[in-house]
Amino acid sequence: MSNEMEHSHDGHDHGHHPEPETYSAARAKALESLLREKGVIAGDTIDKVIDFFEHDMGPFNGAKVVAKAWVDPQFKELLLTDLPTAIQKMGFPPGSDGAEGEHMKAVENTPEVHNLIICTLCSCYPWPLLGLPPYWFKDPTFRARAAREPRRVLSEFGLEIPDAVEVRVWDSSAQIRYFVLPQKPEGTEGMSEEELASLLTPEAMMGAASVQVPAAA
Amino acid sequence: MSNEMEHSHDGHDHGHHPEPETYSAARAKALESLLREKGVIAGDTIDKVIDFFEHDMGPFNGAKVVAKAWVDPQFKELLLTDLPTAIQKMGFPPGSDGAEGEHMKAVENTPEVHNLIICTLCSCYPWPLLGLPPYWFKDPTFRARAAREPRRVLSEFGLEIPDAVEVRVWDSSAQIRYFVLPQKPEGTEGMSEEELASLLTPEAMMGAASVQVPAAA
Amino acid sequence: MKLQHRLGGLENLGPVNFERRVFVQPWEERIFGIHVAMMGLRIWTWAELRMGAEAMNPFDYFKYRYYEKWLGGISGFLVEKGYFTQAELDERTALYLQQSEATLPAGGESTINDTIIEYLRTGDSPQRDIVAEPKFKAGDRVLVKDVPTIDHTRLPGHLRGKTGVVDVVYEGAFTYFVSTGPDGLGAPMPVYCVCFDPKDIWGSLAEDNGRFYADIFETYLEAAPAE
Amino acid sequence: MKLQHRLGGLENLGPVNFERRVFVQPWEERIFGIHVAMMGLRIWTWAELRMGAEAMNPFDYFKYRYYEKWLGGISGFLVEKGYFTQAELDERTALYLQQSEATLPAGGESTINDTIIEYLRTGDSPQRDIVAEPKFKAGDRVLVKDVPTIDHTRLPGHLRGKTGVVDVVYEGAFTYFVSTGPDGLGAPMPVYCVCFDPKDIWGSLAEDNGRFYADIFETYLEAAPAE
Repeated sequence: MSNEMEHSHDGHDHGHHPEPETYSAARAKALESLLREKGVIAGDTIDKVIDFFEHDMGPFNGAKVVAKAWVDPQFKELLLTDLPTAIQKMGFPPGSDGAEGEHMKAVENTPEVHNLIICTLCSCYPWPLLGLPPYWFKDPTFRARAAREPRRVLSEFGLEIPDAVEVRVWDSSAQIRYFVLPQKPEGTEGMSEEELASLLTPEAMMGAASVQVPAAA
Repeated sequence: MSNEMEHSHDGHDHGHHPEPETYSAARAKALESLLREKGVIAGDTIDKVIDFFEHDMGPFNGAKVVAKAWVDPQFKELLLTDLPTAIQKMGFPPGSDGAEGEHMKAVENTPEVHNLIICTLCSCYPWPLLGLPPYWFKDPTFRARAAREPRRVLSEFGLEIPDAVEVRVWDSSAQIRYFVLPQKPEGTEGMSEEELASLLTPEAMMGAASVQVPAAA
Repeated sequence: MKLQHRLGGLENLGPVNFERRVFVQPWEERIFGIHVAMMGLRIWTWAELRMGAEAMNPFDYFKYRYYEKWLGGISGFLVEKGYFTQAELDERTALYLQQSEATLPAGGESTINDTIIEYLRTGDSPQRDIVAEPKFKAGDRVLVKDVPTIDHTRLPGHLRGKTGVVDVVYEGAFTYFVSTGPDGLGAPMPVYCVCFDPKDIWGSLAEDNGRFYADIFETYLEAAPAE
Repeated sequence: MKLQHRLGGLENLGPVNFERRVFVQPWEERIFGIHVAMMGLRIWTWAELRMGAEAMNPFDYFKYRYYEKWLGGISGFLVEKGYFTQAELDERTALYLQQSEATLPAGGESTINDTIIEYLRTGDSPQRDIVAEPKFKAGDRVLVKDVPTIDHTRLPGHLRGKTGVVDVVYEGAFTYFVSTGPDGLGAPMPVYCVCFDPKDIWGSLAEDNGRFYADIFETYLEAAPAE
């Protein structure tokens, strides 16, 4: 396999196709085309998959979970101690414990502890609640550096963690897919769950950013 | 220092000087120029150093040592057991135990054992006998690969080591500077030490090539 | 060693590209969709994708973008497994290079989609219903072995030879997609969350006031010698 | 970890460039000459040159040619130590870029050369005349420690945690140019030639019928546990 891989990479190294993205786009289309032609996939399979990640699995789910945990202490306790039961209560479409979410775990940010999720070996990510990982999370440089110098990397991302706050790094190397329950920011008193959910980004739910509250209108 | 180094590298990365060799040549000349201007070195210092490696320290010394060991069993025994005394007998100009040759050691190729010298950490090399290392020896890829797969690397170099021959790799990580005493090839019976010495290459004295005998005229 | 197996802590790297997008080119979303289809149809698993990336030249691994690596890995795998030939793939690629708007073939039965969506909804848990008898309990000090990894591993290299404390013993036993040979994965076994002091991993190069947690298969652990 | 400290055995690399020349550009011989002059004048040692190369981004380390790294390292060092300023160096470089045949200044006293040639002839042995009391003897099984290296080390990374057998106990005690801090070098200490079975280093990835020898400072070794 590695030889084929190199061969394929060679294909756009050696300048037959001057623009790599154009080449890659044609290659991806050729793969889909051949898989359709051979009857391996249907004509709309890839569209259906993309659609699933737009509507069923995505950070919009994680945002709702976090928002509920912020306003409902019992739910929060359940989320941290028995995540499957907590998620069941959310009424999500089927799949909230599906692919890459069979074993999820929430870790809580507090005034004393900041959590950062990484995957040094690849790009493990809790699909049902957060969707697909952003590019920074998959970057080998992030994976290498965040393991040893999380504070410095977070600082470069614009997030300063005070020295007194313990930084916990979680390396997703087996079955667990982690996500972060961020601290509820100040200035959100009285917000509805829906309003709170709209504040959440994938970065905040991986420990790479704080939750920002827009200035009052 | 690393920042300065990166700065310097940045200098020829960012395209101010489209031809890197032209830039490097000017940079090297600027260094010499400033060191001369500041009186740190003399006008002919660099020439003197280069001259020293053309006449005093170089593979021509190692070749003479190996040729003598091939024709004089007592000398060979001395070379392998008490190298400093053996080298003293060569009548070389002062410096044969000088820089990078303070602690040298010869390892002998036999029908049962083939030796290969490497330096995985940098480029340690026995200057007085072999001069300066060739590029392949300094290549990080050689250093990384030769440690674990010496037979494969040597095969790529054109030297096949039979399975029954033990391959010994010597990693020059402290004070010892190793070199290889190659096997005297067939077809060299009756050759003078001078003729024998002319057959030797730096590669043969590092275990990266066999000794070639030109077809009889 | 494969550098890809021990990225954690690698020094002297440059800044991280804090790119928040999931896909930066439209074709990336298509290749992701193909990957999910292959997973759902049991054509391949994460193991094959990961092994392909780990078999790359380490410098290419850093050079190529995430989905460029997927594109190369998936292309090579499907050719190797005989779904189509390299020539077919190259010809078809050339076609779309010349005619980017050329239409695609109709494709197989739409029931195929059901299998794939079912996979997404159900997942593929590695947990197995066997009675696990964990060797360690929470609070135990464990030493991470330096196992003889070949093509693939789930043991982060920076933990090899390091000592940590078991934080959680996960309930049940967990298999892996493939056997990793002498590396040790495959049969169902307990998995632990192990907590390390970063100073024990990286000495003075570690940051202060931190904890490093990793999930580690039992085969990678042994009891730490008494202090 | 610094990749430069553990190159040995790195997998998936491409072919070696079997370039037999020592210098491939005329300027390389000049920068080598400058390096020797700096060594002879005790301006710097191998330690500073090596540390500079080890402080590079590992991908740049593979990318740049040997003497390109020296050029960068020497330039940075001389500026840092105040022999001249970065501005002077850049201006002078620009001068020679514009006028490649411009003559060079006369230089210092020619007695400077005597010091440098004397260094080449005498060398700079790290051996120290102190009574060494080696902890190990030939035939002893030793375990290589995983010391907390920071900027610099002389312990090849692929040997860390591995067990070998002492082949030679070198006579005397050996210092190093600089202290490597918690890594352990600096004070005079015994050095051993240690023989390893490549299978003990790389398992099944090692070739058959081989031996791997390395010279290892005593601070990097401890007695191997009984088998």
